[in-house]
Amino acid sequence: MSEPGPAADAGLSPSATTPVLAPAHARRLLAEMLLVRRFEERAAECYTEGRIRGFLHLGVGQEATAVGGTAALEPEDRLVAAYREHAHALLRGVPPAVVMAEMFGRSAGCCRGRGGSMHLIDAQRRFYGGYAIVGGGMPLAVGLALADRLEQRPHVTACFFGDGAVAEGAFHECLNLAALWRLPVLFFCENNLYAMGTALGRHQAMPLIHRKAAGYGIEGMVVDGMDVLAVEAATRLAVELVRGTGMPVLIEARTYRFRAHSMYDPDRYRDKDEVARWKTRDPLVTFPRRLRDWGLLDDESLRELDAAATAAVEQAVAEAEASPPEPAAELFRDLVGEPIRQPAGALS
Amino acid sequence: MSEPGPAADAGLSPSATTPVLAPAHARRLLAEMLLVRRFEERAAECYTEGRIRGFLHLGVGQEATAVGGTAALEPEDRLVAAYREHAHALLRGVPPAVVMAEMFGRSAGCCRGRGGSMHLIDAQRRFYGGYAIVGGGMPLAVGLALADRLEQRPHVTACFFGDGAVAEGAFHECLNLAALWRLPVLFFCENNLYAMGTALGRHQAMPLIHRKAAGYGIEGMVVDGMDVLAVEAATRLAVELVRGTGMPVLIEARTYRFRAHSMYDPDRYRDKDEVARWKTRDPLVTFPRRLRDWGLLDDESLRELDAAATAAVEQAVAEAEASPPEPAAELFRDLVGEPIRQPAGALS
Amino acid sequence: MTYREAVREALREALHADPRVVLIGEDVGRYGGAYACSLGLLEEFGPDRIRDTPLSENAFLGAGIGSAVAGLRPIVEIMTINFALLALDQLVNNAATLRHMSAGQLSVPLVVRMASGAGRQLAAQHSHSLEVWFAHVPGLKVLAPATVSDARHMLAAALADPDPVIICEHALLYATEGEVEPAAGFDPWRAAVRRAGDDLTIVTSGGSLPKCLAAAEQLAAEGIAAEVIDLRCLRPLDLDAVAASVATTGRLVTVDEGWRTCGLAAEITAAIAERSFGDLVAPPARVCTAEVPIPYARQLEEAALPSVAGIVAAARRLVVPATAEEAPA
Amino acid sequence: MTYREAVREALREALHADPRVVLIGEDVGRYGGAYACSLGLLEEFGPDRIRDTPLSENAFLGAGIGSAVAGLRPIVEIMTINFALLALDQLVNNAATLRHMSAGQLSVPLVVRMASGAGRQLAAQHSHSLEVWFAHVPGLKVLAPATVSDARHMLAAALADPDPVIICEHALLYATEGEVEPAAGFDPWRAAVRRAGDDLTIVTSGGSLPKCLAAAEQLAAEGIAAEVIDLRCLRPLDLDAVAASVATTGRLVTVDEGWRTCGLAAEITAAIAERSFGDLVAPPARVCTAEVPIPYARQLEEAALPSVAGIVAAARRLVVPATAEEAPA
Ligand SMILES: Cc1ncc(C[n+]2csc(CCOP(=O)(O)OP(=O)(O)O)c2C)c(N)n1
Ligand SMILES: Cc1ncc(C[n+]2csc(CCOP(=O)(O)OP(=O)(O)O)c2C)c(N)n1
Ligand SMILES: [Mg+2]
Ligand SMILES: [Mg+2]
Repeated sequence: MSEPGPAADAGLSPSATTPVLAPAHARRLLAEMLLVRRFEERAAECYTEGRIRGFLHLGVGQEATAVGGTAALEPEDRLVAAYREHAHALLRGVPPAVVMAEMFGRSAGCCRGRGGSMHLIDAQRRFYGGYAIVGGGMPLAVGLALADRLEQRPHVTACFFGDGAVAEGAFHECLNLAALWRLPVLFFCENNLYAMGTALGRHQAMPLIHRKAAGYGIEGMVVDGMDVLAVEAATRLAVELVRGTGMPVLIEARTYRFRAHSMYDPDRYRDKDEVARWKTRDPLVTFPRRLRDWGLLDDESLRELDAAATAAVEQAVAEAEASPPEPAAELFRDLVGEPIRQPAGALS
Repeated sequence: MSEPGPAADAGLSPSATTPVLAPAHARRLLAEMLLVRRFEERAAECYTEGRIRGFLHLGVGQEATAVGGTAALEPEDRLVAAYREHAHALLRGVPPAVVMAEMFGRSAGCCRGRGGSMHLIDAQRRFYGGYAIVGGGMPLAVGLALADRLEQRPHVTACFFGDGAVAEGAFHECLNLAALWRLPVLFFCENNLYAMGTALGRHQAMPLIHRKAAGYGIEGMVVDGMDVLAVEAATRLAVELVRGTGMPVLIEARTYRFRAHSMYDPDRYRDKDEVARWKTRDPLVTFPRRLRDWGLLDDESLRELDAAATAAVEQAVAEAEASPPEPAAELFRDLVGEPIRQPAGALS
Repeated sequence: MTYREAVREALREALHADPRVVLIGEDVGRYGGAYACSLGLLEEFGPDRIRDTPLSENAFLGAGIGSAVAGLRPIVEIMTINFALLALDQLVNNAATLRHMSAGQLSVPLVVRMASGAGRQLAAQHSHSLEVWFAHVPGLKVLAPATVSDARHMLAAALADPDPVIICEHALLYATEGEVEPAAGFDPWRAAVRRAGDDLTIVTSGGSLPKCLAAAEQLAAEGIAAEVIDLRCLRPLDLDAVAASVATTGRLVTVDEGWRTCGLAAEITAAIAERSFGDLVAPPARVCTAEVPIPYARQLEEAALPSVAGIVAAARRLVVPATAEEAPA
Repeated sequence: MTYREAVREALREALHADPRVVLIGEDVGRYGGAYACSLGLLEEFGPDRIRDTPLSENAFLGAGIGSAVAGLRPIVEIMTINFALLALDQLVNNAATLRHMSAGQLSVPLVVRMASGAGRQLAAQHSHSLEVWFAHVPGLKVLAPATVSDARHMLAAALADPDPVIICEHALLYATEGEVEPAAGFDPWRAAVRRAGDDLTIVTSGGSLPKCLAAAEQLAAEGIAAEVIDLRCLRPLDLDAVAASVATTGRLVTVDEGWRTCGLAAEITAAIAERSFGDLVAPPARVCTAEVPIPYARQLEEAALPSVAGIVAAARRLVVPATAEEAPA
């Protein structure tokens, strides 16, 4: 795969292109990618130190996909992700300290330490999690969109999942259901070419995931997931389509994770060369390079942006560390809700 | 849909066409359709009389699909069906009396009365059932084919299912798995345009089922399921393809059931006109008509064939009736098998 | 009215009472429901609210969860409990966990209805009584209406609950007739004494209630007064009611159409053995379905399922030798 | 050797012993198994026999069933019990029914392995102990190797069985070290007394065994002699072994990592209450996981799971007041 130059942007619709090229917007995208990267690198350290436990799945290398894939969403749009979702949480505005506190098992965590890395949830920011059963979030996304459609709200529900999830029955059932019911779901496949240790070609008989959209009568798109501008532009088109037609769209972003599947994974199944080749396409390298080429960034501002990201992450760690562990005595909190109204029968 | 004339057969490959046009073969197909029809009509009577209980799903109207779809199979090929499978059982050679006895709950039934109409199984005839969970037989078919592939046996496993099953996750997972593993499965969709009361267009966002094959990189075919010759020819091609390439094929036969979904179904969801229109395409009417046009059948031999079918069914009912009910004392029979060998560890 | 009509009336009432209520499931609309529980509702409430689904149990149950999270009050009908096996991931991993796991941010006010049970010669794949599996899972509530009146009122109570509630309707009950009691004071979360008696306690639920009442009638003729308790709610269990009865009778028979081993009756038996240990004067007993896949043939199916005769025999065994040998404490 | 190595050796032995044995599952090949149980097997036996699958639990478990029916001896690995929820239909409706429903025509000599349990801070969706669900289903057998030696030998016994056998390996055990006993006379279908004692009986299985042994050690220091029984096989249950112990001790504590209500411990408690009623001198007790979705944070997870202290406390409660008040029968 050769890196697309600026010419690749020519294919974008004007509405999609214009914001992409605005200097402030470009810097925002870069800042977001930096924040996600620095956050995850720091989380890995915390894991090694034993401050984070359980499973920790990092998206290092996939930042362009996450940043581009969320940049086109409105604040009121909804997002459902899988377990590799630190980026999505941060990008929807969940404060880094809140995410970190969650992974530290603290009361200040978005789920008060009940969920950890795989189950970040922030309802206020319309970030619905964080699902650890592969494909398990997809039906939920369909349901969120159903509610919006029936209540005539204009929101889009973005549903992020990996290539591995495509093999699950849930993928098929959900695409059919969303298409049949004309629900505003953006199905976003972060195709990092591996489901754990299983390469795409060894889990998909027909590995062009975007083409599977045809089986459900909906639009499918594919985009270079290492190019944040391309991802944003494609997603913007897709979101416009979803919002405009009310129909779901399937978008596939081809990307790559630089690190192992999780902190447990010895990563024996990938060729070192393959990883190295993909690292040459690191969006944290290629995007700043392009911005420099286009005169939108100099070394100084890159350093500043990076320092800001690092500082934000340090601040998050410090805040998380300062917050108290969720007390064991709170184990039974939020197990059942308060009755929300009298039974209709009892009222009559 | 207009009825295809003899010209429609021109598309067949010679190997497929030749046997189809042989008078004896044509008569066999007709005899089989008659047997299935008369058997099911009689079963319906027995149900009304209370001799058959539980669910009884009739395929009346779909005989051309079942007969054509099984005519191309070798005796050693395997077959997995759903719960509307009297036809498939009979066509694989399960004696009518054995099927009837099963539905009467008698010891002479193929499953000694444990399965009933939905679970006809005859391992010796490589008829593996009879599955009542929609889509539930499909993984099993994949497994049968896996065993054949690994043991280098040349058999094809034919897996019959309805249009409703296409929406289930199992369909998707199984097509991908069979294609990925290059397994000799013929996925045969008997598309009768309804899943219980839900019309195809109200359960499939993209209702051209054969096209879904593309999502798995395999061949998909569609055929007029009311035309037994067309179904046989298409299936013969498909089976040749499966056997030759080792790859699965998806075939969709468009057909229609003339009766309700089951004996419980008041059939409120279909237009009487629609049913009437499809009845004009009754294969038990159109096929004899064609054979007469082609000089392969006269009224006398049709009467004879029909009488033979009716007699065979009467004989089956009598034999079934004469066989003893499976004793309640046998409830725990065949619950566990005999150990098939010593634990490897214990031997060493 | 019939149980089926009671369910239908309850659905209609709920749909009228709250525009956010939607009914989602296979054949709930055009067909009118596999058990005709929703007949006429499509015409009355339209296809947006009475939603026929493809055969995709996992997806549409999960969609019910998502729509509940986003403010609807969905009633998902899984045609029968047998097909719920395909949707357990959504039920257990999403519906049951989201409130707790999100620390109260999300709630899943979802009602799932399904027909359950055997007795209609539908064979092994269509005769399950897996209520016990749901009853095992924290975060779920499980109701089992055994009477027409309960069928009429439980739906509203389930909809009033902010958390997922599963309602298992035994398929053999749909055709039964019964009175509907007034809704005032209705509380489905408490067990009901369906017949009073002080010789032994028969605990049951759902489709087994009629068998237990028939058995109690027979036992009465023999001079044995059985108290019949209908659990009504299978999670959380109203063990106080059972313990109170056992405090009087000292004897417990639990009747459940599920398989015996690790079934619902095991929990009742265990809980009473623990908390009413001193009250029991005879070993508790269970009458359950034989440990086989339920067969089609009538004589085999009957042999497999709990029967009135089996309940009577179990009760008699407890009472007769025990009264001969020792008196209640 | 470690438990993990024991599983691997057992797999290797089985693959050598019978060419019809195949290993099917997510990441069993290239990755070497999520828990490294099959590391090196792909290289040794090739991709036809060590089959990586897509994420399609329902399909590949069902394919295992079909391949068993057609003569293979498949070992299907479901990476963890949590994902088995997606495959329950195949397990319950096909694997468990086919022999009986076909009147013995078909058999399903299938082994399904899976990691189970909590304790690694994996939160609610990745911490299930649902063995009890399998143990409920006629037609299935369920093994739970709690020791390295059992992990080494149970697979062969499962493969020797003509019917579906599920092996649940508690994920926390993989790293444990232990001796492998000789295979001769190995019988996984019987419970094992892991520690003798006559004051009370502690019944447990799988990942809870180490906790129970630690508790027994503590209790011994207090002068309470606990007998620790490892069930090993969760279906069929070896209740004879439990009853025999209770006949001596008169006291029963069941420890299980599943949730309490309708869990495995309920069955043990109920069965012993029924058959050993006269032997019990104190109410039976259960130590199980708290009735919540298991949380991520260490302090919360620890509070939810059975603990050594909790087992000791339960045992002490049974022994101390009981011995004060009444003597064993
Ligand atoms: C249903 C299910 N099966 C298996 C797993 C174990 N597992 C966790 S992540 C994963 C791979 C998923 O790959 P993909 O969907 O491509 O996402 P990625 O990890 O690449 O982001 C597997 C097999 C799981 N969590 N859920
Ligand atoms: C998993 C599952 N869901 C629902 C049902 C109830 N049901 C039985 S048949 C049927 C319709 C199936 O339609 P199709 O696959 O087209 O087969 P057909 O009946 O038309 O032959 C339904 C919904 C079932 N048996 N299994
Ligand atoms: Mg991936
Ligand atoms: Mg159909």
